[in-house]
Amino acid sequence: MADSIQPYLPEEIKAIYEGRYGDNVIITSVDKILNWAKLSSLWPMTFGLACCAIEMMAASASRFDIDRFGAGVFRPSPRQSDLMIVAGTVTMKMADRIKLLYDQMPEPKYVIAMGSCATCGGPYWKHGYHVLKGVDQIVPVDVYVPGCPPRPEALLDGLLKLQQKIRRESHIRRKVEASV
Amino acid sequence: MQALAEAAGKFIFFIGLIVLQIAAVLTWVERKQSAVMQDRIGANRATIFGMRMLGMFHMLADMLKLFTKEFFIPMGARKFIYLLAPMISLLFALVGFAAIPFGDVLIIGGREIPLQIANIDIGILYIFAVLGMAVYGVVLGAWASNNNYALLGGLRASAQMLSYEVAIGISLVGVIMVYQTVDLMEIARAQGQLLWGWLPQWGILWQPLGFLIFMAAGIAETKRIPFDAPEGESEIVGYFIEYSGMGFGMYFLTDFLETILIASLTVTFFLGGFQVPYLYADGFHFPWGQVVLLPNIVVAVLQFLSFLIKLILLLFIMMAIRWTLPRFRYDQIMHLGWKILLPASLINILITAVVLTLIG
Amino acid sequence: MPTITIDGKELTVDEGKTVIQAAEEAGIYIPRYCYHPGLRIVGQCRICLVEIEKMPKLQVACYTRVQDGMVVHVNSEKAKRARQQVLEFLLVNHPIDCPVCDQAGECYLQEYYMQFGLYDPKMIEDKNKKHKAVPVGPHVMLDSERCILCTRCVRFCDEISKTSELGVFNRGDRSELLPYPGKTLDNPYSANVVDICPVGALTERDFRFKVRVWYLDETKSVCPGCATGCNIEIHTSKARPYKNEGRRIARLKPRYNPEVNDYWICDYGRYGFLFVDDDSRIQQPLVQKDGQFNEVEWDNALYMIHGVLNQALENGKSVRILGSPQMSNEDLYALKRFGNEVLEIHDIPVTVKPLEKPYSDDFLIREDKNPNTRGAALLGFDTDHAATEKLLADCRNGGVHSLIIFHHDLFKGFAAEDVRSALDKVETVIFVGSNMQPTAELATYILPACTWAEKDGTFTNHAGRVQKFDAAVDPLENSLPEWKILRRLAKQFGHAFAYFEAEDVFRDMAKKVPAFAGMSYRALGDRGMVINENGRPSQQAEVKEELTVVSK
Amino acid sequence: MNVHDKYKPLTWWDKTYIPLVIDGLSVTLRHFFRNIRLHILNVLGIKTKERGAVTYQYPEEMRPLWPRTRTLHRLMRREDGSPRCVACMMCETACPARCIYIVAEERPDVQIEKQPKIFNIDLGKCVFCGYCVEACPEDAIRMDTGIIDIASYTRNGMLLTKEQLLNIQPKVENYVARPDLVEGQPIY
Repeated sequence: MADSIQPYLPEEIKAIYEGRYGDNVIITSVDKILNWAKLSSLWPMTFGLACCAIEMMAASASRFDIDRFGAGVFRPSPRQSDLMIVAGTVTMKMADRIKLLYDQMPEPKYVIAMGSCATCGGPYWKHGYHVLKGVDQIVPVDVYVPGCPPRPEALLDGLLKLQQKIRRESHIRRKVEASV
Repeated sequence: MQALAEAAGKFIFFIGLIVLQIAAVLTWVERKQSAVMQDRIGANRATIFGMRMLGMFHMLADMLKLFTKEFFIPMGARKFIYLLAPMISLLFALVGFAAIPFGDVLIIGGREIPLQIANIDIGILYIFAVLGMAVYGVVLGAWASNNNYALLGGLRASAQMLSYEVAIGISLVGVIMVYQTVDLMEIARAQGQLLWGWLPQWGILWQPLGFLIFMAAGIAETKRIPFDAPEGESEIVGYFIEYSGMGFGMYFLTDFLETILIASLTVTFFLGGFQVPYLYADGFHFPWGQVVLLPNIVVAVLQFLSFLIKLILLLFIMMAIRWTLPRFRYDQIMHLGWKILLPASLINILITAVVLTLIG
Repeated sequence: MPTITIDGKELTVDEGKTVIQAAEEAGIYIPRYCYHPGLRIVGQCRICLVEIEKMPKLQVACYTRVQDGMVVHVNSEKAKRARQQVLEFLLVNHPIDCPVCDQAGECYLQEYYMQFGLYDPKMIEDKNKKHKAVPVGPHVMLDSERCILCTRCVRFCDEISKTSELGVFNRGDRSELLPYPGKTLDNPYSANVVDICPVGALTERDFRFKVRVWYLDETKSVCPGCATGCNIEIHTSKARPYKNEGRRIARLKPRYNPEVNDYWICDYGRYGFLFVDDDSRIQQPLVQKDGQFNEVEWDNALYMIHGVLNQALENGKSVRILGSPQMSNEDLYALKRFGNEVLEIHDIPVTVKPLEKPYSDDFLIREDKNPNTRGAALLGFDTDHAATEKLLADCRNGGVHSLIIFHHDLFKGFAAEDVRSALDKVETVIFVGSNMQPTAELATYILPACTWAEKDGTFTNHAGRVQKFDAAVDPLENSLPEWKILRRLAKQFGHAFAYFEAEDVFRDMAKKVPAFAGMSYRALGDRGMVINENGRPSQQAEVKEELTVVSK
Repeated sequence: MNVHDKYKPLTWWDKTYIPLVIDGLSVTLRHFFRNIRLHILNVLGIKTKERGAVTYQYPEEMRPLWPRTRTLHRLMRREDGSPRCVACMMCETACPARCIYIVAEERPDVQIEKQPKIFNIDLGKCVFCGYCVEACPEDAIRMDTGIIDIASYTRNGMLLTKEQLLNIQPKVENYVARPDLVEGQPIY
């Protein structure tokens, strides 16, 4: 958050950034446990768009085994998944479906943009009239995994980075943020 | 009063300590067993104080996460029924265990305590009733979600479960004919008798066909692969697709509980229940004349362990089947249910009748 | 009229032509380095060797005159092999530093190697080291190592610019192109040597390392630098805008037009495009208030201007216009209509004579630095400097309420106190132009106009040749072509000019103005048409396509 | 031959699905018991050559890369530490995703003349086709760093500048001549 807009924020957000929810023993330990649970049980959505999805499947297969991180329970329904791996080219036609699916996911939810197409349009960023120039234009992306398609290790690295991010975040802060 | 305390004690022991724990561990087993079958490692990263415990903690993390996850009620859903449905499911999966005998009798202070939560002398009918009610949770949940695909899944579930209940019922008629009783305890006890002085008369001996039919129909009853058309994960036509958080968690748990229920029923009907070969109330009487006398408490423990081992073995096989077979097409499910299992179970009755008549 | 056969094609050519010219007529391309149609023939590079029957040796096609009954084989095995070996010799001392060479992409060595070369190199000697990156003049950078000594540039300096700055020094494989001692290549046509250099020996210092040539888009245009109206190509880099420090126009190149400029262009014209992407460009309509310029939207600006002008007209006060010969025929015609129909002004001066006499010569550079003075005269504007003087005098007398100035910087044509005293008396000064300049700063309203590179249009050069130029880049920010500004302003007054494209204006003009009768954008073509004083246009110049390297 | 001839219609016995289920179970259970035996033996330290799983446990151990694998880009340096790149823009031209941004400048050394002022690679756009490496006449850009963990939290994190590209430390150990002969390490 830029310092320049700090004075214009509503009270609740200010409280968040002033750390009023941060330095409490109970809150931090609850956060710690809940974050541990969240990051150990990131169930991805069964959701692939293009060639990156093949690599996502490879990541969940025996050689790389995404299940080791507890992220192997691919749920078909957005209601039961925590993580959306946008794997592949996001066409304009697919974009509002992705938005819908993201909106259908219950909190807390995370997005990994996998592959060049999902991160910023990839080879289509200049002349692809049909491709969304990055899925972050419709849903908030937590981790970008560049590559075309990324190797399964790169996806696992993205997952680990996401776990790091979850480890840092505050459940209660997120709740307040969502309510504001 | 004493009877109530007895029942409560058995309930806490069997359902609280055994069944629910097995169900929880089963979520871990499912992941780990599939991993080993597929040359993978499986979940192993969740640590508590640096311990990994073969990924056992992922189970805990899943549970915590499901509890804290947003519980979502879709627009237009029947809120009350929507909330109620997973509980119905869970409830009827749990009450089924009341009729399962997990041991013969335990004598404490001169009081004979049958190791069965409820001594129902029409146990089989009770089981049928409970299994029949299980479909309610599914259909209500599907209908209350206000979602076309959930409703489709519910329809599939009801069709499938009704079809297979017929086969289950008729396959058990053979068992009733053989043991001449509908009391589960009596059936389990009857399986302790020996044929020709050395062969335990387990149900599978008299009813091999019935065993197969019951297993197949039972797996179908649990709605697990290869009969998971109601959940339909690949095409998102499932009765619980709108459920998130703990609602989904309950359905998830129900799945495993039903698996355990079917497995324990199979054990009771066909694998001798709690029977250990040659073990009688006072100890082992081997066919070659040797006698090992044992106190009642040891006998009860042995019987319970026997039940547990058989149960776990059967669960293992059911898990293996779940991770081996692909899903049946919907028409194949119906074909199998109505055209193969039902006639086969009828033939089973016929054969049983003929054999029983011949033997006398 | 000798009849010859080239590669089985029989044709009759003019007496005195050489084989290479005859082959070109037959549509057969013979490679060349030293041969340039605009220069004297020397037969130096030997790449154009062809086989001629009944001649013992291979002959250079550029120097051999055609004779009746000649049978020429351009693509016989012998000729091909000879060309291959000549190319190998030419490349013996070439550094082959194509990655850093600006010529890469339009280099004849590269193209001929791919088409005629493809040999296995047999040379094992070290290459000769020569001078690299020598700035030989204000515009030209010399790299002697890359030179293949075709002497095109030497001949250019001898024959075209007649200044003789360059020469070949030393002998054998130490021969080197250099300027004569004490001389720099600073004649007004110096950058043409870059165009004619077939390799990367001579490169432009302004263009150096900015953009690779294959990123460039080409647009046919006409130089706005003086009344000659040299034909040019505008090279723009649109695909990779981060190049070239954000400059959209990378360079200008002359375009062949035998009627106007042949192959050449002066340096003033070549580097006269820099104002297009200059920082001084006006990007948004501006309104002056207390010495500050505030940006406003087009509609608001035009609404305000309409209010001012309308009030002046209703109160019977005088509104005057100063047009500009920098404007295209279309703009001037729209201005004429705007003046006549909307403001009812019939005397619009256009010319401001600069205080110092600008440089001119008898080749391409003319004294009149405006591209369209002739067109303005044809459209009925007053092209006399005295008319402008009179306008300023009127202003000084307080007889002018509002003055619309197009493009002109009056400080260049009049003494500063004259201009100030005149414009101070005018209540509202409206300036329409592309760049900020001293006159514009005195204005109340400033409207941004496009430069010539951003719009379609035509210029009429000093000889009455109407030539078309195309838009090379999009208008900068909110600038508009003048005819569009006038159309929108006229609409405020309730007059509808039914123009949607510059072509519509031209079509209307061709109908109404006799000098342009019968012309259209299509008929103008690449080389333009000459207006006829009787009102009838001359025939369209014969369009002869230049032969380019035939790609495989 | 008709494709359908290869498939025998199911017999009555097959239609009960019992032989098929047994078939399938025998495969999966064979794997299960073999793997579980190897896992136990590995834990006990008796048999460590054979593994119970083919998994490479990524963060701790990397799957070895084939020598041809294209990974993160890097810019090479000359002996004196200056970039080897001469800003010829071949890579920029060859790049099908247009993820390379080069602006050239003059170099004091007249023998080389040119060097990049800006050399950015936007990994988000890059499709890792390796054309830039193929096109480079100076061997200035390579994709042999062995670095795969390039995930980022922001878009800007994926934009590599000239300085970053020049200072990348390649992980050569990730490359192995014959990765198919290398086995994973068990971690329980």
